[in-house]
Amino acid sequence: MQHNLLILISLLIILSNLFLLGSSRTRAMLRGIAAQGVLLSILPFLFPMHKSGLVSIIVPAVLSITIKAILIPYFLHRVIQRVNTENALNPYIGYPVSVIIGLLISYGSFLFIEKLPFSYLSISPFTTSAAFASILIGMLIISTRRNVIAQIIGYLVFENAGFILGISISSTMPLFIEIGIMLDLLAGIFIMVVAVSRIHILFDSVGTQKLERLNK
Amino acid sequence: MIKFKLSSLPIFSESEFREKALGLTSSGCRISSFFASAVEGKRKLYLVLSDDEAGTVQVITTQPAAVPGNSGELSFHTLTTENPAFHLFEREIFEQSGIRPEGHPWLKPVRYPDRRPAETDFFRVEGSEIHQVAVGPVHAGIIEPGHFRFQCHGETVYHLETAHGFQHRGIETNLIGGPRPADLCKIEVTAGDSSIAHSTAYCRILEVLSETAPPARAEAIRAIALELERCANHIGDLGALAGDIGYLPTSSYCGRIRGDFLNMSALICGNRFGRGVIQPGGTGFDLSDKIKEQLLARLSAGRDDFISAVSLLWDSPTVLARFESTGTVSQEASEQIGMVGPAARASGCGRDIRQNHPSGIYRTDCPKIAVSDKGDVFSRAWVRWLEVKESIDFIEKLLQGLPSGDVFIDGAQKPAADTLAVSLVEGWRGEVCHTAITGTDGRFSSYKIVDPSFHNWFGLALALRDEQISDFPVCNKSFNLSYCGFDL
Amino acid sequence: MIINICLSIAAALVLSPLLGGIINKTKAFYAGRKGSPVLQLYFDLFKLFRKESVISTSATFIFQAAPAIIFTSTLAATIFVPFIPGLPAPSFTCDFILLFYLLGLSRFFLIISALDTGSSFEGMGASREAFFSALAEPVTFVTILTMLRLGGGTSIQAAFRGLSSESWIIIILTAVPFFIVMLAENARIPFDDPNTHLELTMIHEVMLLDNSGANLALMEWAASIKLWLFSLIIVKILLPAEILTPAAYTGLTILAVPAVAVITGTVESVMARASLLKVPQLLFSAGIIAFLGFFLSLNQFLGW
Amino acid sequence: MILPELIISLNVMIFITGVIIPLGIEKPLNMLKLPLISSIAAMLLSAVYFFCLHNSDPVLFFGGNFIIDKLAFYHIMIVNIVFLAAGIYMQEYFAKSMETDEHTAFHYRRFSMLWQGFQLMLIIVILSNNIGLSWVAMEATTILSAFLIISESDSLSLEAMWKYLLICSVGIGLAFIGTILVAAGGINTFSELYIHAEELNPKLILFAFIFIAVGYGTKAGLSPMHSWLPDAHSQAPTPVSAVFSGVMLNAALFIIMRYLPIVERAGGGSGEAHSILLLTGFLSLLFAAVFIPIQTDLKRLLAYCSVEHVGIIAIGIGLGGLGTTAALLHCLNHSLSKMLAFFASGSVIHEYGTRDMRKITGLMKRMPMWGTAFMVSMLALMGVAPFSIFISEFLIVKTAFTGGQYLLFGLFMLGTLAIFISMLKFTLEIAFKQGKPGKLTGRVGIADKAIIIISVAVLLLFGLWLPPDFFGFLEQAAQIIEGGLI
Repeated sequence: MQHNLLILISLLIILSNLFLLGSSRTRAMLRGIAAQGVLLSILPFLFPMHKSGLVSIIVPAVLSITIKAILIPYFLHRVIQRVNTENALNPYIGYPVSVIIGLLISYGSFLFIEKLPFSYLSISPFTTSAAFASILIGMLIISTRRNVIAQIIGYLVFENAGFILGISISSTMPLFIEIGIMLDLLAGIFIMVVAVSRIHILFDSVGTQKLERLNK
Repeated sequence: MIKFKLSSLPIFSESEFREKALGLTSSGCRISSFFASAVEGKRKLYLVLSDDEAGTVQVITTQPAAVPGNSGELSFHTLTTENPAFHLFEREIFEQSGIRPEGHPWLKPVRYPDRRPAETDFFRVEGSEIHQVAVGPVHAGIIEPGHFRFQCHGETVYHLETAHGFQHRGIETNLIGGPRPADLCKIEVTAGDSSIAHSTAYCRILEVLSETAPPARAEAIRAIALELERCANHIGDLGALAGDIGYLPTSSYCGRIRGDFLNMSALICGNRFGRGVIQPGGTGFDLSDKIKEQLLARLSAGRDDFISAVSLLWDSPTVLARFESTGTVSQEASEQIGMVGPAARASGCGRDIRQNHPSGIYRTDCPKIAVSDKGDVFSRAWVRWLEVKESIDFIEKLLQGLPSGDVFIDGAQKPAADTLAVSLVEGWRGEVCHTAITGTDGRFSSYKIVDPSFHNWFGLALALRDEQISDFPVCNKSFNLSYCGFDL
Repeated sequence: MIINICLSIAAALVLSPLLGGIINKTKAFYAGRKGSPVLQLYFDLFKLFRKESVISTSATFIFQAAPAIIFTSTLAATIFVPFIPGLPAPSFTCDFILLFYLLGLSRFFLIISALDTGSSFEGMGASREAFFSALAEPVTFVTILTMLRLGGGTSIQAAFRGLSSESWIIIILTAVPFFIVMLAENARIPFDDPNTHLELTMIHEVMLLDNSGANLALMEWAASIKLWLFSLIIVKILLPAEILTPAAYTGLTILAVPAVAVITGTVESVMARASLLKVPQLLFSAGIIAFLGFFLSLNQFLGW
Repeated sequence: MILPELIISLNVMIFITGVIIPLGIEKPLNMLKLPLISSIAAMLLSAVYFFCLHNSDPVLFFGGNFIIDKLAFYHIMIVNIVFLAAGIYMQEYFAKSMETDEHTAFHYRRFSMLWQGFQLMLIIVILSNNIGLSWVAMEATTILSAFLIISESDSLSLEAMWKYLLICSVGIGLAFIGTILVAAGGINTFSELYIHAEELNPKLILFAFIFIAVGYGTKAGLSPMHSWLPDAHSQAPTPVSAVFSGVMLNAALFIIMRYLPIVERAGGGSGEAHSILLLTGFLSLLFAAVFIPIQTDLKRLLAYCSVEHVGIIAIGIGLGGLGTTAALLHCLNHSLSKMLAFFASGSVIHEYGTRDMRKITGLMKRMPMWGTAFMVSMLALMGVAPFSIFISEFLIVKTAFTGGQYLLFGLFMLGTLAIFISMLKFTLEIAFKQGKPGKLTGRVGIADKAIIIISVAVLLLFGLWLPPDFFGFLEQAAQIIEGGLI
């Protein structure tokens, strides 16, 4: 049962990644990332063997659902409302192509996960490979999207991957550090959101093409 | 509403008129009406310009010159080539009076294909892969007749031309010689869903010509009726928009809620479309306290229903995806062709007669004007959503602060002689402009109605440019223009 | 085998018009209305069969022959998806190709009969139908391939045999894209709006505009048989046969097919119809899910 | 041993009060005094624990989550020195810009609070023994310092901030994954990990180290993830640029240094981790060598120069042995000279009103004091002989040469030479090219003079004569990185 649940959640995470890659609308992406946050908060309950005591299971779960599924999507929702973001910002790689790339990445991580040195640590290769695919997909979103909000969401995908890995292969972090990690993430996103509103005020756009004056 | 003594209106020479017309339209004035009229046998052109910034209305006139060699025919140099907003007005002038706008690029009849010798074919895009799709005048739904001709390349529309005139009733000619008591009934069915707007415009003409001011209570009731009409139609349209994209919940709920709002009109006057409410000199019905309470209760229930039904639309990503970026009219295009009403406000042109040229109760109080800037189907729906909420609040405010006193004052039936009067009303679809000219006997020698549809049909054509032909129904519904208001 | 074929055909003929009724009832429920009776489509068919057909003067024999061909080829396709497990059913190598090609044949005649009328609306509908079905076809075949990969055979029976509760992950990744294909193939929202009266946006309905009387009845009936067939396949994917006795399984199927209709009705109620430009994207997403299932089936990850 | 806990708690308290107090202050100039005061206090405290602990073994405290050893102490010193100097410089700098800018008290309050939080987090990074805590504090520095960049709020600095935020967050995210993989074995402190290193899975640890090196390397400005650095350093206000270059890069490298002995011990001394550092170090050097000659913006030049020097430090550590000691020495030298260079260029840019090097000419005549500081610091950064950077670079080169790594030696010489030539050209043109006549009114306060004189003196002193005690201290610190003392 627990094994099946892990498979299901990994699968849903992969599908939500593909959804994020394929959706052009930032609001839709927001739903996707909030859904991912909910999925993540189930994970701590499925890896009880890594945890000592109920508190160390419940705290990460509660933190993840409040921060990743509620607070961060709420911040982003507010900023999307404020900046009225344009959806039609052509990404560097088109949506269908990036979904196909995402599919291949996911498949690839299924294939190769056993060859990586940490596969023996995890009881569920499914989860680990979903996490590994998320790392790459998050980076793909960050590097191919021209919309700063989409980039933030890519960063969140990437962070979620860290969370999944953390939950599924290691657990030795003291609780206060896990809380610190979550608060860092929250503060980071908050700062990014503030930056996005400033970008919007200054450039009247949240596209990154206007953020390309500094180079060399 | 404003009136001018005919003798005080200077008659410009054609070149002066041209210069003035182009100068004023390029400096912020909008064409509200442009027509030809024969007073004392002399055919003149009257151009009614409204300045939204200043809130003023100007009328300039000219006497077109005779065509050399043909003593009966008059002509003037077309203004369309300089300002596209004149396009349809000039075609109408030619059709109605025979005064030829020389050099007009597309001098096709507007309503009567056989009245003047003219081009009657549709504009064609050439090319072996271009095909035409003809829709109407008989449609699959229960809607008015009108013909649409698409020039398509595959699914993409390159051009849409609309053809009207399938239900002209000759309202304008019928009104000449008035005012007569029965005329009000004709006015009320000019565009059946805008009875209040048109009858208000008509009554204001009579009132300004006879210098009678309706009592304050009547003005408040008029505004209530006008806003109820706006709510009912906007709600109906939002539902129809949802229906067009197959989103049933909102569609069926809005159908019912529209009925609720129509019934509120019926509560006032016994007629769901508000026939008979507006009378020259006031209103035909008073609001008893009981009716007032009932209206307030129904309004608050109606608002809750409306908000919950339409919120479903904005919460549904598939709906937003369908609405957004579909049928976009840019602000620039909207300004250029002189669009009015919610369609113009959806493109970012914040013009609203209630605010820019207020009359009646709107002079002291006015609902907030809703503006959106994308110009797509979503914006047009969103503007309506905002307007309905504003209107409901406004009606409640009016009901609660209803002035006391009479609702009718006599004496509006005797217009002054030799006068031109203009009245502007913001109907739910946009600016309704009535212009009347009285002769020496104090009877109408000319009466001109411009329904907002007249301004906006070309906007629909622009919205369809480079869009999918399958988007036509939803674009059409987002404008929801009147056929009979156009055909008159 | 004959019994099974007869049963399949009989069930398709008798029960299929029910599905449309259930979908409409569900939609009416979500819209807060009472809705038409569940048996409405039976009444409609009965009424239409008693009416005479009016045939356009510009139409040729193709237009007249098409309804019969469409009806029979759709009906013939149903025999490959037996209604009752356990009984011998027609099955041979690559019969799934025949199944989908029979449906293809009916679609082909639908398209050319629409073109035959010479109406510009029907031409547009035909071109849309051809385009979208071309996009839906690969998705169908990928899902079938996924099932065949597990079943280890090359017939539809083998495909259904391969699915078991062990492979639930594949079942999900097959059923979801197949459901999307079903919506596309049967002209449901978000691909097409079966209730609209707007000729310019229709796909399936617009092709039937010139049909009337018995011809229209045959077309409508064929459409509901197709819906029945797809729903039955979805039920077969979701309910692996090995878990129950044949009798119980048959009973469950009879309950499950209307359930698919209810789900379809729900989807139609909560979604708006997509812009025609977005339809390829939707089918593309279905394809992506189908491919994910296919990849998983390749590597037998289920053993992990 | 209660002492370190007490001192660290005091240190933290100072900054926390420092962060809170600005809320109650109205005058911008007073708000800016606070960072200075807390820096001085931190400096005094670090002096106290230096005297108590400089001869003892590493001290663990707070449940083993913190550690003070020589390596940490050395870096704490650098942090405190640079922050103190920047705190002093800041007073004059903002007093000047206050005359022209329309910044409100809000900006200065925010600046003061973030600045102190930033310093506190850097100290925690260095004192942390827990790999998770290191990560948390490092990420916190990113978040806190992001808004320091846009203190001069214009579109370019906003762009720089966005890049900094996004690229560094991703980098730190990678480091997080590395951290998790290291912690997978169930141990999460540096000291414990080192003790049990031989029981760890070498492949896993190396794999994790790649993530860690790339991740923290991003924050350290190592190629190929350095692209945020030139933007952020050039757009930030000068005191911020100085602490970014002088401290933050070091702190990020410091975490990599902490991991290095663990990875090497787990891998049985295979040297793979060192090779990774060598590779990224040389990449950085190469990037800097390519990009420095085409710069026109003075602060961007300095920023690329930071990429170069971080690369050199990485190379030094990568070479090991004497190279590690030299790299540690280089940390201090680079911090001091880069700090001075930024201070000088900040004043120059303010007086000339431009950052375009082609428009800044005749500096020595027009602003003698800052001109001298600029000349000295630039020469030091180029690695010219009497200054201390020459010594550390020389030691690194020597390590490469004596170790028989001639290819590395050649590459290093080539890279530094290319940078030397182009920087010399820029410096000479700025300093001596005939420009507009007339002195500029650039005031140089007493404090500024003190910074200039002390820094130049230290740079010269360490260049001419390195105190043996100090060198011995460095060697012991290097031993920790080499895997000797823990």
